[in-house]
Amino acid sequence: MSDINSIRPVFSVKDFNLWYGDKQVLTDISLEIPEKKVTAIIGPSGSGKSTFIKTLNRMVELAPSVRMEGGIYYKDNNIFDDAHTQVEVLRTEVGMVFQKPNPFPKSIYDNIAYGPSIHGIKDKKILDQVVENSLKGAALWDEVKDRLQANAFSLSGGQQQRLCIARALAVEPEVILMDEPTASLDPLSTAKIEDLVHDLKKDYSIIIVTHNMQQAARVSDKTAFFLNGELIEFDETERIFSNPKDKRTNDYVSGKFG
Amino acid sequence: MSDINSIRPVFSVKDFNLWYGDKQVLTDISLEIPEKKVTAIIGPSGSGKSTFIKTLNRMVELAPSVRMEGGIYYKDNNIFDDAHTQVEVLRTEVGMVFQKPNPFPKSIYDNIAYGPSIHGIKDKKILDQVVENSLKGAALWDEVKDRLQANAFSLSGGQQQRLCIARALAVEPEVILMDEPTASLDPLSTAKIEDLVHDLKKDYSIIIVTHNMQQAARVSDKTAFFLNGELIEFDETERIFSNPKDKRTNDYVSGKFG
Amino acid sequence: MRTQKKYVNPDEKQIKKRISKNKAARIVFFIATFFGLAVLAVLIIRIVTQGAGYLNLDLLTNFASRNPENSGIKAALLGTLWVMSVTIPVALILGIGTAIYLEEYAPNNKFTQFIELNISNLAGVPSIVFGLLGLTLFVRYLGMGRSVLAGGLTMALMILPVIVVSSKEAIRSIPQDQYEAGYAMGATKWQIIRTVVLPAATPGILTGAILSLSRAIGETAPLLMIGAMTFIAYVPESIFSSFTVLPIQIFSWASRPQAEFQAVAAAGSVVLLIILIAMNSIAIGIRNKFSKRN
Amino acid sequence: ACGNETTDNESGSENGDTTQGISGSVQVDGSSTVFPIMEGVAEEFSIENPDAQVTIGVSGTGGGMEKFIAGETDITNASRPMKEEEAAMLEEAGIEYTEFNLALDGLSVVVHPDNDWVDSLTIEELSTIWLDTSDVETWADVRPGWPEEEIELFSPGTDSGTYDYFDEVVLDGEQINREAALSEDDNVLVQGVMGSENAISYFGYAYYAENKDNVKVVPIVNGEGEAITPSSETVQDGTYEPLSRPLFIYVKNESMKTNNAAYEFAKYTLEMSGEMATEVGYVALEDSIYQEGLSKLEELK
Amino acid sequence: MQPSMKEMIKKKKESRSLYSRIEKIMPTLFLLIASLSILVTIGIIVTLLTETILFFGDVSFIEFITGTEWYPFFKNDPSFGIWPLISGTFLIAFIAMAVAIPIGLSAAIYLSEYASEKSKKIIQPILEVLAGIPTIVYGLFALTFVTPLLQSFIGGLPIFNALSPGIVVGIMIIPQITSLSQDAMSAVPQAMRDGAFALGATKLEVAIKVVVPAAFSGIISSLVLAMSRAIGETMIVATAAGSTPNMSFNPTESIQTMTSYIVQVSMGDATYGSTIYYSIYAVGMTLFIFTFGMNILADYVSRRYREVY
Ligand SMILES: Nc1ncnc2c1ncn2[C@@H]1O[C@H](COP(=O)(O)OP(=O)(O)OP(=O)(O)O)[C@@H](O)[C@H]1O
Ligand SMILES: Nc1ncnc2c1ncn2[C@@H]1O[C@H](COP(=O)(O)OP(=O)(O)OP(=O)(O)O)[C@@H](O)[C@H]1O
Ligand SMILES: [Mg+2]
Ligand SMILES: [Mg+2]
Ligand SMILES: O=P([O-])([O-])[O-]
Repeated sequence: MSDINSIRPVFSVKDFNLWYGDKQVLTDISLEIPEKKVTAIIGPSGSGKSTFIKTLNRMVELAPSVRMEGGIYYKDNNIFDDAHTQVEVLRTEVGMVFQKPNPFPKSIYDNIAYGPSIHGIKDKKILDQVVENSLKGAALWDEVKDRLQANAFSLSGGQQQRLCIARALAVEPEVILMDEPTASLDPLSTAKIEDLVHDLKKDYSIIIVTHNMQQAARVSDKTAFFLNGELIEFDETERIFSNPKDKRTNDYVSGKFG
Repeated sequence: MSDINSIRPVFSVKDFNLWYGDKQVLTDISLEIPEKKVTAIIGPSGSGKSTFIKTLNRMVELAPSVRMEGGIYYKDNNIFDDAHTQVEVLRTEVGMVFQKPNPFPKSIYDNIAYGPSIHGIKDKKILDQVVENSLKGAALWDEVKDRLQANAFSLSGGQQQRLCIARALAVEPEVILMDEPTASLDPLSTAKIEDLVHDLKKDYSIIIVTHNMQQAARVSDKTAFFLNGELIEFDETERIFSNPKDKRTNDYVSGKFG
Repeated sequence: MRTQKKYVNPDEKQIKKRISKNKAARIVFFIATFFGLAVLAVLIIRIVTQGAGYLNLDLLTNFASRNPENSGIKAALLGTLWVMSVTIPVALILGIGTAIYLEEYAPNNKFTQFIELNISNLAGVPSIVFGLLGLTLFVRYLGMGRSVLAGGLTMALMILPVIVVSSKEAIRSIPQDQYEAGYAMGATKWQIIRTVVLPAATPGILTGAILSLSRAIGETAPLLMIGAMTFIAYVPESIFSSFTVLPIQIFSWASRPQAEFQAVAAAGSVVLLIILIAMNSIAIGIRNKFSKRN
Repeated sequence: ACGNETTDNESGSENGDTTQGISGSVQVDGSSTVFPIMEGVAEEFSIENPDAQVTIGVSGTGGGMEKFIAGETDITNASRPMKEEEAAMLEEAGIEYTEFNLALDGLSVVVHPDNDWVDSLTIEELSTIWLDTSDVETWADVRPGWPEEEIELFSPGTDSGTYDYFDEVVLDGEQINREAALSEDDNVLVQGVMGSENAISYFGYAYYAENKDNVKVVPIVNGEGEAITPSSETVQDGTYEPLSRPLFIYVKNESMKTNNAAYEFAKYTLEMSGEMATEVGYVALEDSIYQEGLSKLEELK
Repeated sequence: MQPSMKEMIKKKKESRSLYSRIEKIMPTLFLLIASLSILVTIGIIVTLLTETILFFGDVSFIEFITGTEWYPFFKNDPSFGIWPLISGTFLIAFIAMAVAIPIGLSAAIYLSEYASEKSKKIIQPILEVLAGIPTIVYGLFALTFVTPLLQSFIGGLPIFNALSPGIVVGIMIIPQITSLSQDAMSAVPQAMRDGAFALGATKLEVAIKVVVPAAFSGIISSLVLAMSRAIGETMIVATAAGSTPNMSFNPTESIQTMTSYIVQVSMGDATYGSTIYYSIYAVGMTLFIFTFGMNILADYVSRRYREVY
């Protein structure tokens, strides 16, 4: 695991534990997420993948009765230390894309402009530019440029998901968290998103949760395997899929369970 | 495909088409489902797997504006011919287990006794016997025998699913349809259900829909691959996974999409 | 792409402003929420202090009297019970039956939709209009006079739409998978209704029914319309007896010139409120108990 | 039945160890002016006869007559004599009835207690205040020197006997001022006057008697030119005129024959009303009138 | 081993004709019950309509719907112009809405977006009690508490005025606005909020810019329904607003609403068959049309603009 540290980590997680009420959902997680790479998180249902990535932008706190222990550092700042990191700022720098596309019931344009505008950018020219750039970044521009005022719900599922990616890009984050972004999509849309992830890693650090092992193998540089709230193994993706150290990892990636 | 006919079919489906409103969801399906075997149905989301098996016990008719064409024969009786097959009788003989465990909000005992009692069997002694047999059949007896009066919702997800299987067994069906019965379960519960399916095929014909290709490979004798409402391929399970005839089948089972 | 300059560059000041805006809004919203609670408190404190002198057992066991000290709500309380004994069965049977028909049996066509729309709109028709209906239909055309029967039926009609709507809602909220479970066992439609729908919908139906009954108990206008504003010093003996009910009795006391009767009216209001709050609590209790599960 | 105070043995009679009492039901409706008397009578009657069911509605004299004509009531209360039309309709309906005098009322004109200018009013002044056709708008229009504030009028509703009586004596059948607030609920009138320094209203003496602290009664100039304040004495000796008026009940003859409870109640009413009238603030008639009434009633049985 | 379940079921099937009969009877039975309910709904309209038609035998329809003077008790030339009653009704409704909209919506936002589950569980039922308080109790509250309170601020406020009952009606409908709007807001999927939070939005920004727009139709229909309730409210107005049918929009004056007119007449038990007696049906019909119209509007709004999440 020596090479993990050779790349500058964007997130360092140290002995992190999380409970929902009395139920421990994450146990002693420690890992470092490299910059400008794609990190995949795999594991069976309920193993805590979503909880983990929602912790990285503190979205997990929206659930009631969450309790946490341990440290998470975003570029060396403790994300839970409100003196140094305001949660609104953290979330601006760490964008997120969800399993089910969740555009706002507004026009395509307004969806993208939402982020910049809450941050006080009202200048129509700048917004136009941001919308165009973001949609281009999410490989959606060509498909929607003629109907930016159409309601976002008129898009197909795959388009909506790219819209959500574009929306995340609009505030120019450093990191993008993706929680099973293709789970509800058809094969074609899935392929498009996978291509997009590949392109995006030039500029962004990406963390992607997926159920689909082939997808993890195809898109990621590193893969973390979660099981029952524990991080079983974290290594180069190739290694995880070809020659994992842990038997459980091997069982999982070869489809013995999950 | 010669050996398909060598085993007596429990269901024969002939040129079956189904529409929801104007949307065709099943197109020209023809296949024969063998008796006392496990038949797996695989395919990406939305390909019509659930619709297909819900047709076999005519549950599909509960959805509004369904239109069907073609024939489905259960032991040589046209299931749509009300003169010969009453739908209630068909459903008694063709049990069903759903993706999400759906016990009634009643006691464990009453859940199992439900089927017999709606068919007029009220004798407490017989019911006691049925409850015990069915729970044993679903490999749940030992875990719940001391709390038969507890509410079914107090069981874990996996236990609830076995309870639903036990409930289906209570009326001694011929066929059991299972629609992704392990989709919402943890690995351990999944393994238990898979073992159970294996045991049940001694007495029942089983049709199981699954997303998990490894599961299909593990439990089934035959596998049908659906795509966009069409039956692409139907063959021995081994064949489907090792050497499918159709390229799309190959792409799907090797994880290229879905 | 990232070669361009950064547009979004959240600076400390702007973030601070947004956060304090949020904090201020939270306080404003809270005060608004609190306002309702405060008014409720004022109202309750007021009628309790006003009626305090008359809040004793005699209030419950005495009939109305020209003498405030001797005044009680016996006739009104029992009158309310009598009226409800007509209202409850009529409203429940008609209401739940209609809801079952509409949800389970009615064909999904324009006519059914029209009926449903009509019923849900009737739920919003003012109670006094139902009073007019009761006056015309029961008191005059059917010659029931100002009897318990006429009053009870008027109230039943008034809450009928509400019961239909809430029962429909309760039935509709039963997860599809419960129906599927039943049908997959070979149950018939009526069996599904009996064994799946009714047990599962009962808490919801009950909640709606209790809430609308408590509305009926507190209503004045419709019964005023059918002429229930009377002095009565006996307990109704049958559904054909004359009657008075709590809110009417309160209203009639409140229209007395003597200040003491205002206090008696307040004491009566306290009793009425206790009944209504008790009914609401039961309804909420049922709702909470059953909404926990799934 | 006798007219003794029986409040104390209420529980005794409920337990049934005194005489059985009368059972049956009696429907009474009508005047809100008479209501306080009837309420007292009914209360005492019910205590003595716990099995009797007496219902007393408050529909106003006109409303009560309406029900009486429809045959819905056994007895109707009135704060004015029956009108000819009403008598005709009763005849048409085949209902025979008998009129009994109950008490006297001094129709009281009241103003706000802080109103320190009105010391008396004449009938003419009253009618200029209340008539729609007159151009009196402010107190100053009534008498020079009074404040130039618009007068607020609160009147009993047109179904009430009180209104009818006022209409006859003061308005002389002319239209009442359209700005007047009409209410069948006498307490609304009291509240209205209490709420405004410039208000004026009128209602039965009993309601004034209950609200002596809240409103101020206005002496009315009588035919002799004296300003008279309504009181038991002035009403009874006839000096408070023309706003003194008799109160009545009308009983349905047939009910007296066939409904023992109704008969007994009517009898009890005549026996008790003098006492009750005084208790609630009206003026009792001379005893001989009640005796006359009782024997008239006896004949109906 | 006993006979198999399968056989038992078969046997039972044959001997169970009663059951299949029940199965056949049930739909008819329920249809009958439903028809009865439906008859009621038709009954209301028929009743109102027939008596209203009789009213228009005495009074010209045109006068009724265009007249601005409502003096039904005049002996010589009574006038039956409905507008004073309509204006009184709407004056009350507008005052009520002015009180209830800001408070009700703020409370809805607070409960749906800010409050913890626990405090929601406490506050909500208490708020619902507000909606359950008998209107007669509210009426007395308006007359004997709110009005004197207002009089200490507003000199010369008469005891009967539109303001006080208007405010109290507003208080009464707060819970309706709050709970229906809150339902609409709670129905906005968490995913949509998450989308905004993930962009760094504050709670306020999520509430105002995402949740409220997404729940807009539900909110509007809750407002329309509340308005309809305010229009139909009777006892509060009858007790505290007075009974002077004025074409006035001055909230400090006494007015009369459609409902309180009906109460006024029915308390006096107008002579059956008189014009005044029929007039309550004409007024009732007008009231019915207004509230029914508002309810249909609410229904239309919530259907037409129902969000597809
Ligand atoms: N808000 C919550 N309150 C309580 N428990 C929760 C909550 N959210 C998740 N959990 C529990 O935490 C555990 C981990 O959930 P999580 O959603 O992180 O799993 P996951 O690996 O993302 O699963 P999936 O693949 O199904 O999305 C599960 O047992 C889940 O039931
Ligand atoms: N009641 C319905 N009305 C209209 N369309 C429906 C209905 N149920 C399913 N469909 C559509 O029919 C198609 C097939 O659905 P079906 O549920 O059979 O797919 P599936 O293969 O079971 O998918 P999954 O793996 O997601 O369960 C889908 O496009 C679905 O949207
Ligand atoms: Mg997840
Ligand atoms: Mg499916
Ligand atoms: O109620 P009245 O006495 O005025 O008819």
